[in-house]
Amino acid sequence: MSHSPVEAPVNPGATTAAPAHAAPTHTTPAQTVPAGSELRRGATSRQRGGLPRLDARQLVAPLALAAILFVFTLLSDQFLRADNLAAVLNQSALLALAAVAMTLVVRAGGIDLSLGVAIDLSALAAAALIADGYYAWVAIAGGLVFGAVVGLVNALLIVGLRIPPFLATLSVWFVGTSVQQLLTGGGAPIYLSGPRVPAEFAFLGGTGLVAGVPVAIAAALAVAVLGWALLETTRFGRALTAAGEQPRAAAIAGRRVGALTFSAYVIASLLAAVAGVLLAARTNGFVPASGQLYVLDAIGAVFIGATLSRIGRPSVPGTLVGVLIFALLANGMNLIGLSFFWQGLGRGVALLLILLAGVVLAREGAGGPLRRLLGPARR
Amino acid sequence: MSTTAPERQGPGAGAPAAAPARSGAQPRPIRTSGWASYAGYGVVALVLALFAVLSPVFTDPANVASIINQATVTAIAGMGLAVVVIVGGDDVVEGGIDLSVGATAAVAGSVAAVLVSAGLGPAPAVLAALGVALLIGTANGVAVGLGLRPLLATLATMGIATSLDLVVSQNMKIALEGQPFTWLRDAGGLGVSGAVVVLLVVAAAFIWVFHRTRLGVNAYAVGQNPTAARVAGLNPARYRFASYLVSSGLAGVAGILLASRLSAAVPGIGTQILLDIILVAYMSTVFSRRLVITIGGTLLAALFVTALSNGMTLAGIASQWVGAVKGALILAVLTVVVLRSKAGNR
Amino acid sequence: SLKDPGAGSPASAAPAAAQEQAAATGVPSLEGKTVGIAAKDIVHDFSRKVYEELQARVEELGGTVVATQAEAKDDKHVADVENLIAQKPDAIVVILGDAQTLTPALKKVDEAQIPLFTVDFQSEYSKNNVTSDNWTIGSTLARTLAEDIGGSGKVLVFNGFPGVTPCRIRYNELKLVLEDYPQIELITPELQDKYEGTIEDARRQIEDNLRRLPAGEVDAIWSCWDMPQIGAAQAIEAAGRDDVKVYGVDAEPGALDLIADPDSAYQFTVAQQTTAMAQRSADNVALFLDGQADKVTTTSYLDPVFVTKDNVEQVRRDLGI
Amino acid sequence: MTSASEVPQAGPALLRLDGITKSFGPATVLHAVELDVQPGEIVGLVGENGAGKSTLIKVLTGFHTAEAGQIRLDGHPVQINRPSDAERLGIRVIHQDQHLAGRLTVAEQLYLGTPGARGASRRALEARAAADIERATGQQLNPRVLVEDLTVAQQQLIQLTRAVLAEPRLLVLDEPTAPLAAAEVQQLFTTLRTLRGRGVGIIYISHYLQELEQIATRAVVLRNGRNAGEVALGEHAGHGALERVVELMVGRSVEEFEHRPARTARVGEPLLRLRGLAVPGHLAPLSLDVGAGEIVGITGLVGSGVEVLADAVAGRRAHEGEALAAGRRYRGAVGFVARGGAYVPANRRRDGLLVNASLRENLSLASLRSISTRLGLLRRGAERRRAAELIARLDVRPADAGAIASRLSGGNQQKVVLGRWLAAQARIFVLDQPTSGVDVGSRSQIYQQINRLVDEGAAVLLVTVDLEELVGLADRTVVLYRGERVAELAREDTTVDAVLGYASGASHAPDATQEAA
Ligand SMILES: Nc1ncnc2c1ncn2[C@@H]1O[C@H](COP(=O)(O)OP(=O)(O)OP(=O)(O)O)[C@@H](O)[C@H]1O
Ligand SMILES: Nc1ncnc2c1ncn2[C@@H]1O[C@H](COP(=O)(O)OP(=O)(O)OP(=O)(O)O)[C@@H](O)[C@H]1O
Ligand SMILES: [Mg+2]
Ligand SMILES: [Mg+2]
Repeated sequence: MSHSPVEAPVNPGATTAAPAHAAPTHTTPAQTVPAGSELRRGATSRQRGGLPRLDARQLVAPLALAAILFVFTLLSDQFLRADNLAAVLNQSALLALAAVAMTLVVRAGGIDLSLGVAIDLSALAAAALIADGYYAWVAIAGGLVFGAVVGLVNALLIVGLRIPPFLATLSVWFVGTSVQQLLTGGGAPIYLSGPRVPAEFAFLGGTGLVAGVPVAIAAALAVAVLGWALLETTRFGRALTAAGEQPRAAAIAGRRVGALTFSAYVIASLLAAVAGVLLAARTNGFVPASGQLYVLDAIGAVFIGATLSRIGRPSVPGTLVGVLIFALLANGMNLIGLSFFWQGLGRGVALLLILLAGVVLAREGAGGPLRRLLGPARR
Repeated sequence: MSTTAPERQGPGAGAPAAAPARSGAQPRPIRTSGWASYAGYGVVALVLALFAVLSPVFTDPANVASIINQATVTAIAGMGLAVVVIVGGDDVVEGGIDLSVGATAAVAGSVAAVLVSAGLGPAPAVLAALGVALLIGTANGVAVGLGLRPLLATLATMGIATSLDLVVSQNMKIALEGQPFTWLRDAGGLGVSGAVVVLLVVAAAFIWVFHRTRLGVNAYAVGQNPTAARVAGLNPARYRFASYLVSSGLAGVAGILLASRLSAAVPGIGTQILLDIILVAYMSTVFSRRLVITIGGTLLAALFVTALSNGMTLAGIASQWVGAVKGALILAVLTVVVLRSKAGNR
Repeated sequence: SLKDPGAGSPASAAPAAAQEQAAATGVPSLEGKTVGIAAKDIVHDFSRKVYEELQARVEELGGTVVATQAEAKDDKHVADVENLIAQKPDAIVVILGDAQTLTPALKKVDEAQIPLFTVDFQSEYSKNNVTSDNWTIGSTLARTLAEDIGGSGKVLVFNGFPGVTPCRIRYNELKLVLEDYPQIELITPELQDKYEGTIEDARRQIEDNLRRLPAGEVDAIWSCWDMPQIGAAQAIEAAGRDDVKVYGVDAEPGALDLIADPDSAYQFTVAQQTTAMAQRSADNVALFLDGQADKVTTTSYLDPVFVTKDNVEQVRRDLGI
Repeated sequence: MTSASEVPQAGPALLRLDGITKSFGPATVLHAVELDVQPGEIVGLVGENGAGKSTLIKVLTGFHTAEAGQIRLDGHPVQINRPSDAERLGIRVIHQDQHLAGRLTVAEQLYLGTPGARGASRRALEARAAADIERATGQQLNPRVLVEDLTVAQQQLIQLTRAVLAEPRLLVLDEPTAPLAAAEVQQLFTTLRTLRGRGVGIIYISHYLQELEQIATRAVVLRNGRNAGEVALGEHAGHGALERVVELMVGRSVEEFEHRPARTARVGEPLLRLRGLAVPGHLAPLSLDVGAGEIVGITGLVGSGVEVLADAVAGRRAHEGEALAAGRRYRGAVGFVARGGAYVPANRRRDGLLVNASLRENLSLASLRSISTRLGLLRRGAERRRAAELIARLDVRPADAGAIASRLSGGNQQKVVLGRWLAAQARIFVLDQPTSGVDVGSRSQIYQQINRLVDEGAAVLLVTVDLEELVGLADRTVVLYRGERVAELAREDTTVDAVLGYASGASHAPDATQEAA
């Protein structure tokens, strides 16, 4: 629980880091010259020895991606073809949406196990509204609202009641599953077929192209760009990151930590809701508990992506790399006809190898802080 | 603060006992004071009392026995997970967690069933099953020892173990019958199964170790501040590694109990039981005055969660509501705990 | 109005309008009796319908219902049955289940002297099992498929639930039928259908496999239920293939929609008479508790209804689905 | 004070470190460092932040392995590869960072990892813990309290007791007094003298040179990982010994406080007003005005209420009464900052710095609005320029806005925290222990910045236990004792002795200095 209910030190390594890492680094050797002299200042900026801007660890995920591409290209002549890769993108679009949402939440210092519920409830609302003959835009809006409600509940529990995110969202998962059953009379799928689906909704589901790109991919790209921009180029993103990494410090600096965290959960569930609406459009209906498929993969993608950052900070581009790794792996294993008995093994081993390569390289290359960030069990 | 030589110090310095003015600052002993520290117990008791009122059957010895029976698997696997969290720290993202417990339990059950149906005796089959479980635990321990976040390491091994389960069982249910297994399922007087006996033994042993011995204190210390533990001469890496072995081992035991209970190994059951295991381990905080994960608390939480499902069935609550009520109740309990920790801390 | 006048009418046709009311006559009352119901899952249409109709019928007969469903989890199914035993109801009905894992619990039902009834689930302790004939379903499904593809070709199979009894029977029937069609080959590896996110997951798998298996490499897709096949048919449509046919069981409304669509690859499914089955089971409980055990047979078979592109509209009207 | 000469000087040194060399990656942190300690001797180990003191100790105690060099005990070379080796040899350390497990009780933490406690019942252990703490430190601590509920100073009692109980031959204290108030320091010294009397060798690391003078026989000075020299202290101290130490440390002489006139004449309108501000259980109602261009110091022992005051003023802790910034009431940290408030908290790494973020991010955190467009987009260019300016103004080293904050030395980290508020153009500064653990050079730079701020019209509330700092900086000093204001001293009356007298409860003043509101 990264937000411990008690006001214990929250940030990993902030107060209780290992001795090897805790010592302040002082990279300046030039201490013998009187303070303030021009001479010294010149010397320091030249000699600071520089923190490594890129270390081997940051290359692990991209290299893994390349390796996956390489191996499956060798094994299947279907793999490296434009239509296949386009299909992979299309298949991974929903995971990408969920993973971007998860990135936001992890960046805000939390985790969201109820993303699947948000996806489900928005798909449910959208499908039900279409089935009842509402306009497509009503259905879409309805779906987004339903999804956002999940985020609101999370935010209330986590910010308002200060329940740790893991447990809060786990509980919302339980409740959300039940809500689906209640709303669908015990879990009846909703099927939309041919004539009942407005053209606009079918458009979302795959018939449509935006600038030559299928809607789902376009939506995922748009959300990714927006998510990236939000996190990296806006005041909000900057403050959110601070609030996530060190809530106390951020609060003391005058940031509204509660409001920031709150909005992170709501935005995340909105993004998940987008995925939900697309899911409804794409599968022409709603089947309960479809969203769970995405939660663990999204978490995996976020943390694979975090290895891209020299300080282990999750980011949208990194997350997308993680998503692609998962998607290409699944596609490749299907293409070479690997039995599903072994597919989980393939995925697990690949994930383990990538992450292990990350930590081992971090260990050999640049030292302390990097290793601590990736490292185990220290708070 | 200290330019002055001792002679020049104020009188306070010369008379140490008089100097420290800490009357107002002395914190309270382990947040014991007040009703709040029993709030977790209170909510749980309230809920159980409610069920007892709603359904006279709820307190039937037979029903109580059946609740305990049903709770064994989550309780035992939950205790394993609790050990990992105690030793690894309770930060979900950075601290100790073992997502592979469910899958490990499933593999262990499948291995045992496959071997027994291949004609191996129960003892070697069980040993082999536990061996496979410990192998997964070793993988977890090594990965975490190398510096991987437990959440991710065990996410990966969870996938691997799930896959192994399919491979071993060929995705078929495999019967697990025969003496020790039927004993685990049925025997033992008082309507209590052999599994309950196992549970009692395991729980007693772990509660004793973790809440009554130095080893337990050490384990908590390692989880809360590995550096502090290292300074105190403990070896956190060793504790951490061992915790994953314990977790997998107990998951293996749970898996065998589960397969015995179902008289078959059921492929894919690992993912189904995972959530409940996580839930009971983390919910154990409710029963701790220090607000830490405890072994005893895990046992109580497992019993409570099971009693919840049982009680709702007995009270005739429609099945669609079960998840909602369960989630809401857990939230209620958590809220009380969090409020209490705020009160205790400030 | 927020409603789109262009879109078709609301989905639900009057559900189960054509109930077999006739059966109601002569069935004793369940007044003052409690019936426990334990369903394995209500994830798919068949089990959910039976679950609901059964409750409705018991209540219609004046009985009290205690209903549980196990979310497709074997261990929860066992626990549900145990919890029902604790309540000492007058009868317990188990909808679907696995003989292997459930038998010990059913034995306890028997020991508690609570009469046990089952739906689509054969058990030695059951007073009466209401079921469709899964052997017939399986062989008809297989024969239809084999004949449709002209007696030769390659078939992709979803086989994620070999342990679930109806699926096991249907799959075994497929193998049996194909013994006489040596030209037909099952493609390896077989695919996994999942309980969660079934449609989307199956759709992805089929998308990938269609790329692996170009025209001529796959002619049909088989599954023991409809859910994955809905995703499969979607994937086939998305890939623009017209050489692959899809076969399932359960008559999920989504599958029927697709079968009704002349352009869809979905060819065939099997409807079970869910309402009738549920009613029959409840009626049997009532008869048995009324002391008319002699009128209750060990197994009540209800004929499956085979749905093809030709008769789909007709079947929908007849069965109200 | 026992004279160092009473201790036998003949025979081999208790400890001798020879040519210790240690690198982290490419950076060599220790270059052939030498150090020796006689039995019953207290040796001061000093040096600027990052000089290598802690690293040397970690080599000695087996946390790090040196590439070269030798460790001898009683003249015999020993191998120390892990902490347990050091312990076996009777070497004990009180580390710079508090290494305690938060949710253990005092008793559990005290005996953590010690074999002697095995098998004893909980109650017995608790009784023993209370007695042991009292005996080792002369202070009392409830053994059933959770460690995380203790103050830093109280936590240190556990560390100290642990060390004493181990009956070490060599005790190392790495900046033990940073969190302590004066009387507690004296308590500590009493304990150390007792140990010295038993022939224990002590290495004492501190930035508080005056303390060293009281307790140590010599100061070994490190500079940039090398031995810079050694200065005799205590009885054998030559004239200006401390000045000599400072020179060796920094390679220059440092004038920490400029001589400057009292500013009271120029004090402007009150920017910060406290009206009966109270924290129940900690602080009795306190009224106080801090004017523009004024530094008001607040000090007191642990438990006097100083610990909670800064938090309360900065809106981080619920309180009674009211606080006004620039004439208007504010609520919470957000309100405080919005009214021009700035808070430099005592726990820098948890509450001040974003340790994993770049300096640029740290510097911008409190003033994101001024470097972003109306739509909330960050203006990177403006941010970069401003960061560079601040880094230059504060002389942060390395002068690299992209550097990760956790890698900076404590002093530079503190400059960054201060810089954040300069960027925000704050006018009301609440500084809580602004220089704890900061080396002499950085310290004087921080003081310069504070003085400059005040000259530019800022109001500063300086909460500190460093009386030197108080005397050097504050225009007025309020002393708290058991939650009550016991004295308010004008600049000319503020002396270390006077403050200490009031803070320890030894002196009583009629509350006459109460200022008119
Ligand atoms: N584990 C590590 N990895 C890399 N560099 C390190 C490590 N530990 C210490 N250093 C570097 O070694 C140098 C000496 O650090 P050390 O902690 O010994 O200084 P110090 O004299 O104790 O400083 P302070 O007074 O701030 O405590 C610093 O430049 C520091 O950054
Ligand atoms: N402006 C000033 N006002 C009062 N005293 C001053 C001033 N400038 C210098 N001093 C005194 O000169 C001496 C310089 O030592 P300095 O405080 O730099 O080292 P130190 O005490 O070891 O540092 P630290 O307290 O940070 O460990 C101190 O005794 C300090 O009180
Ligand atoms: Mg140090
Ligand atoms: Mg000083």
